[in-house]
Amino acid sequence: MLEPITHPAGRSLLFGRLTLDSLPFLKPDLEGHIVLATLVGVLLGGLAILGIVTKKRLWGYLWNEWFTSVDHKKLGIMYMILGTVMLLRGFADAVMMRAQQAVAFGPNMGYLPPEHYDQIFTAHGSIMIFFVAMAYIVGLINYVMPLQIGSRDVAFPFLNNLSFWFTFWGAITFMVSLFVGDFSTAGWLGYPPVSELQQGPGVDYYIWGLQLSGVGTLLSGVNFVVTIIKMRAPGMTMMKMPVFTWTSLCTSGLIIATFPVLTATLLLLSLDRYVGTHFFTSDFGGNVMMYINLIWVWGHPEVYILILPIFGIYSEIVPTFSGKPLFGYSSMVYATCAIMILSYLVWLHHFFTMGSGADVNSFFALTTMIISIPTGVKIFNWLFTMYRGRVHFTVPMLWTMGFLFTFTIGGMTGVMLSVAPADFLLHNSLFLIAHFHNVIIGGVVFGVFAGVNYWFPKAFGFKLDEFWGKASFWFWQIGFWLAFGPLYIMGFMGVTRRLSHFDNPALQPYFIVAGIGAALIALGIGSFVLQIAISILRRKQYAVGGDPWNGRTLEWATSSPPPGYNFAFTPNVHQRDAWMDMKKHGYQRPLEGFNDIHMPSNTAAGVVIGVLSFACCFALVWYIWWLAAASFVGVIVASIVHTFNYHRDYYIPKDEVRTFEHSGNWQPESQGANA
Amino acid sequence: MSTTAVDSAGIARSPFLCHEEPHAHNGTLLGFWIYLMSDCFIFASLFACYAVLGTSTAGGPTAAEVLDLHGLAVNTALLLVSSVTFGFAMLEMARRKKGAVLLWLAVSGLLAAGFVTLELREFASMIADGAGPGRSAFLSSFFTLVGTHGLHVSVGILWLIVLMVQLGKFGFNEANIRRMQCLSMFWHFLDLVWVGVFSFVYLAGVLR
Amino acid sequence: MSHSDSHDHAAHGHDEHANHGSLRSYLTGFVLAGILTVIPFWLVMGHVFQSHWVTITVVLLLAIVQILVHVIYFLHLDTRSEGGWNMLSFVFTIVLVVIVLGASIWVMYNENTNMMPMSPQYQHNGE
Amino acid sequence: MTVKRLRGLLLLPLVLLSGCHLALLDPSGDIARQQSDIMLVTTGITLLIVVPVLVAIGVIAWRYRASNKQAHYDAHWDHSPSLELLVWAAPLLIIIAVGAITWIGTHQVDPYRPLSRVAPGKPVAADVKPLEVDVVSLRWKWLFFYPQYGIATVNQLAAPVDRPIQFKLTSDEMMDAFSIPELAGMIYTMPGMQTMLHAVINKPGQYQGFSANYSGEGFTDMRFTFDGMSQQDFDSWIAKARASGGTLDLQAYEQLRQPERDVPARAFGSFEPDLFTRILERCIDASQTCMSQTMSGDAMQDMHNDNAAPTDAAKPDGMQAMAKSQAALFVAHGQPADPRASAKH
Ligand code: HEA
Ligand code: HEA
Ligand code: CUA
Ligand SMILES: [Cu+2]
Repeated sequence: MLEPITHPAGRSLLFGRLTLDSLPFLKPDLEGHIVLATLVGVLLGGLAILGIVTKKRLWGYLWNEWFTSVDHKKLGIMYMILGTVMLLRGFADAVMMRAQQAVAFGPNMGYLPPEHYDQIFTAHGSIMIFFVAMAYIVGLINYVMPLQIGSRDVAFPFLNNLSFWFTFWGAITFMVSLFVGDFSTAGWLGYPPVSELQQGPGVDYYIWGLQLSGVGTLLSGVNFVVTIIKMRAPGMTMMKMPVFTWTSLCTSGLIIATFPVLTATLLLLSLDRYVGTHFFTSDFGGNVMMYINLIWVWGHPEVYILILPIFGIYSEIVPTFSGKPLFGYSSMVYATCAIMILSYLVWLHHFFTMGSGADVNSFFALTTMIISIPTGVKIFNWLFTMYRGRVHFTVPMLWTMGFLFTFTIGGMTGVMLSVAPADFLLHNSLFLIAHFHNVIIGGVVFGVFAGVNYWFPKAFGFKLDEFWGKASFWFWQIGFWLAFGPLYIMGFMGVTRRLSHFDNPALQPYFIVAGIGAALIALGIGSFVLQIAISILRRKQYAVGGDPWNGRTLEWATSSPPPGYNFAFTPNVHQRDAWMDMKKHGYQRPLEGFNDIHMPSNTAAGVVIGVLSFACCFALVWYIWWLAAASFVGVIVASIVHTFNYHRDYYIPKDEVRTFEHSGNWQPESQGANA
Repeated sequence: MSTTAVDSAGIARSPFLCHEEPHAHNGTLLGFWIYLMSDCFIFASLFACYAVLGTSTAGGPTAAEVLDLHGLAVNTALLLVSSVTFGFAMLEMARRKKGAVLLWLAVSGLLAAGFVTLELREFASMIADGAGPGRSAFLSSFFTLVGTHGLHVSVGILWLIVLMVQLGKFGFNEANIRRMQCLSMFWHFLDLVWVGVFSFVYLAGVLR
Repeated sequence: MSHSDSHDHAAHGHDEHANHGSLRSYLTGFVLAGILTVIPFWLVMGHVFQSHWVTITVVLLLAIVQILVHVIYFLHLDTRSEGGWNMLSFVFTIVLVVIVLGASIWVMYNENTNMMPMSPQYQHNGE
Repeated sequence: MTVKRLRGLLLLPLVLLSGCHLALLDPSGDIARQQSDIMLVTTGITLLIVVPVLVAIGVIAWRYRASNKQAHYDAHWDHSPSLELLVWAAPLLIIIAVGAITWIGTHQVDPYRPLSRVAPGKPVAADVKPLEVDVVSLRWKWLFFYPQYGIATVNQLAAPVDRPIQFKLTSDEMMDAFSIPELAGMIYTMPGMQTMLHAVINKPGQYQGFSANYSGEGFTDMRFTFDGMSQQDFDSWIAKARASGGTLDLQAYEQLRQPERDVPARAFGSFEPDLFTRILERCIDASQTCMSQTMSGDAMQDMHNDNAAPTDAAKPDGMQAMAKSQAALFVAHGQPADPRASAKH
């Protein structure tokens, strides 16, 4: 039975339900020691970083140039860094699961008791989706999209900074659960009754972490839509927009239409947990199925939120390296819009087996498979872009090829799952796990790598190392199939997901292969880190100018890295692939005649509101009511104070613009062609 | 075949660049509108919950037993009138009449405050009668939906007060005008949601 | 962002593209909304129709009409404001909200009749 | 038959490799077999387009590599109406085919639908009554009632070969999924709700059953065995269960519902008759009102309101009316059938 958990017994006024027992690293068992070691590591690492920052007097720099920055490029990079740090956490979780499943057979219970295994897959799933994949996507859109439309920044630069801090503190909320209290065991979607019944702070960490980052994501979505609608360079009509910008628009539209549903659903769950309402309880008229319905209204579009901008990345890379315009631009745009609308019509395919009737099931099965039509159109269009082209297999293109191959198979297994009668057999099996890692790794992760390799030179002025890039690709590609191929097979044996122990020893070889696969992926990640490190060391040697790949869209029209104002003169667009058009017509960059440039100023409001919101959420997790109330009031006061600031912009004097335009990293505008 | 021309000052002019900074279009109003659209989805989720759970009374009171249509009529009137008085404030703003704007804003705020007060009294009396949000799924969804709307109205009132101060201090500068336009949208939007609430939750609710 | 130092936006009202309405439009809206509010209250409180379902249907239809009245006369939505994007986003929202509401109700109704103990099917099978 | 050949092709290498049975590709119950057939046929159809795509990826990449100066290079070719028609039409055709099969198949193997056959070409004989099993998922074990035989078992299930089985399922507290891959596709179990599954086992043998939906820390061990047996074996299995004595009454159930992991199989020779209903309606505790009573209580209140508003004719006592008319249907057909299914007959 669900107990009303708001009664104050045994709680202190000052610390709520937070006691010394809540600190797992004080426990004298194995788990305690592991957490303690991690904590010490994190603390030492953190102190080391703080020390270096202090010693090198970087605080002022970090504060002025990064934390309070409203520059979309810096925020984009901060998102990418956040994603990478969280990726390490997510990957650590994945490795622990793989290791457990490789050994836990028969009498060997493995090293993780179920309570811990359950926390780990929950954390892995939610961190990977919210703080790795979403962070990368918002980061890439932030960095690239305003450049592609020839704009100086996004429509609401301050809001952009605030969004980042919400996401950041959401991630911190998840991380804190490692050391203070425990985490949810209810899976990445937090299904009741598990999420209703689990006592302690775990589910509350999950709820409030997601609420924080969800608000951040929603605000980013609004920001991107308005940016794309309002801030395009003159002449860039909708049908002349780069495809990545189109997909960013559609993804943002989906964010606006779905994240509020997530917010509402989690709100209802927290009301059940905090004030004893009966939305999803088993008694008093509550209905679990309603939660599952609502969470998938958000959850399914969410996976297309992830994949759409990635499709955009491939749509930039393929034409660039095939030396041809994108084939079937308008088909591509219509397909993107079709996927956006359709993705809102299919959510029930995640619970075919919950007992709905055959009419409902077959309706949603059909809407689901219809999505493969526009997706297929995209695949074909990329192929026809390469057709009659001159394809250069650079690292970004290599990732793209890996994607085409892997994603097509993952998509096919998705279609298998969408056949409702087949899903009655396959649902919740390892086949499902293999399907979605197949589309997420083969689609989203490969795409992020492709995008990072493609735009890194733009952001930092030097290319990434080819050799280690290729090594990373092959480790990932082979590692992926080793890690998830066996899961497809075990799916056919009827092996279920989320198991921490197996009776049947015949399964062990499969899990060992899967573990080896994960190890290869680890090498892939290692190669990527090495790739970055080596490239930084050789940055002089790898230095490039504004247009290293003979690009087609406007982001390549400016310096690498671009100046804070992006473009000295706003571009005037005549054609699709505007930059290619300019190059063809012998465009010369002007070196005189600059104007003052109007820019938004930095502000600390985002940092302050972010910190206060985090304090509020932490207090809510631990029932520290006074702190929750105080920080909530703080958030409101800070927001109001911020609105009294009417001076949020400044002008970059034309002399400064002139100086940069004469000194920036431009050189190979002409050499770029033979990259 | 360079298309770059050189003008009288000897500066290269390219057809690919805007040598005058193009007119900047402020996106705040559109952005706020889109935010309102996203808010629709929060309400849609809550309406869906009420639609599904509204008859799950678990042996507790039904909508017909606890909902007070007379109070509802008063509440609805308050909100509708405040929508129009806010409109008057907007019209006065177009004529730059600060005093009149502040007066109409105050009237709208008071009407909304009356709405919230009545709603809170209705809630209090329901809870006192044992029909609180924890009694049944129906009541949970009722309180959450109506309460979320009420919370929005309360936020609107707070915003209105802040904006009155800002208008009083800084007058009709560009930012304040825009804020008035946003608040106006917010205000009318809440009225619009209320149409859904009183029709679906109350009027249809007591008949289900 | 006030860049009033460059040119005075307030003076020519930058957002003129948006329709601000007039006294007339507000009053028309008010009267229409009033009427559309009074009718459903009267229908329900005066027990005008025999069948509850007829009443509910009429009430909900009137609500939809009234929402449109608000959108047109109070929110001044038309196809021209913001280059049509307001309208487009509104239509997009309506379509998706209808999907969420409609499909959720359909799905949940279907599942409830299939499995709730009070449903007729259960009454029939479940002893 | 193509399905058979496909299956053979798929199974051969994997079986050699594994020593594990790919239950989903070669199941032992008719329902699972139909589901598996649908899966294989639809997969075959999608492969018609997926394989060419995979081949094309390789061929195009190789042929148009930058170093191949022989290949035709056309830097401006970026659209072609006929090709664009093709790229929309080809997947559409495939989806039409897959969709049609899915639509029909979904209705055919709807778990609520009583069986009309026990194997291909073997319709259910008119005099055969399905075996009724009432299933409850507990933390973390399975409880099975055999109302026709008066016994109950924990974590063991048995059924005679080729006799239709009608499962009614609910859950005590968590949300689980009743799953025997060899027998039929899974179905969720939820507290306060009753789902249904119709299935039949065709081959004798012992199979694995488990929960396929995560329900907390004991979920991993939430397994049971399912035995398909001949009628004689089944009869003696029942007899043995009866003989093992013990009554599953409210007290015993209260004991049983306590969370436990890794629970051994056991049997009860008898059980309190309305226990399943009380579990389903969440009134194990005498202090709780059963859901259908609450509901009829609600209905009473509704009628009361109707008096206040005397104009109503079609008010939800419609619900009771419907129940009544179905009761009539029950009498007429003399067999307990899903009303929707009987409409389909
Ligand atoms: C990026 C993420 C992503 C993407 C893109 C997809 C894409 C698809 N997914 Fe996937 N899915 C997930 C992430 C994703 N999925 C996740 C995370 C889950 C599980 C969540 C959980 O339970 O924890 C899931 C679960 C999931 C289920 C639920 C299964 C279950 O729980 O039982 C289903 C069922 O229909 C499904 C179907 C599909 C389909 C049909 C597509 C389609 O969009 C695929 C379309 C692509 C192609 C088909 C390939 C290319 C096309 C061609 C080459 C053209 C020709 C092909 C044909 C005509 C067939 N997915
Ligand atoms: C984005 C989503 C994502 C990603 C990338 C991964 C990656 C991996 N996952 Fe994933 N996983 C999920 C989402 C994801 N997973 C979800 C939603 C669940 C379900 C949870 C639940 O049941 O509730 C799950 C569950 C899950 C299970 C649980 C199975 C079970 O139910 O028992 C396992 C088991 O081993 C597993 C393994 C792995 C492995 C080995 C990887 C590895 O392949 C690799 C790890 C990947 C990385 C470390 C890198 C990611 C890199 C990038 C995103 C971009 C590149 C970076 C830069 C360019 C800087 N995952
Ligand atoms: Cu500037 Cu209008
Ligand atoms: Cu989905």
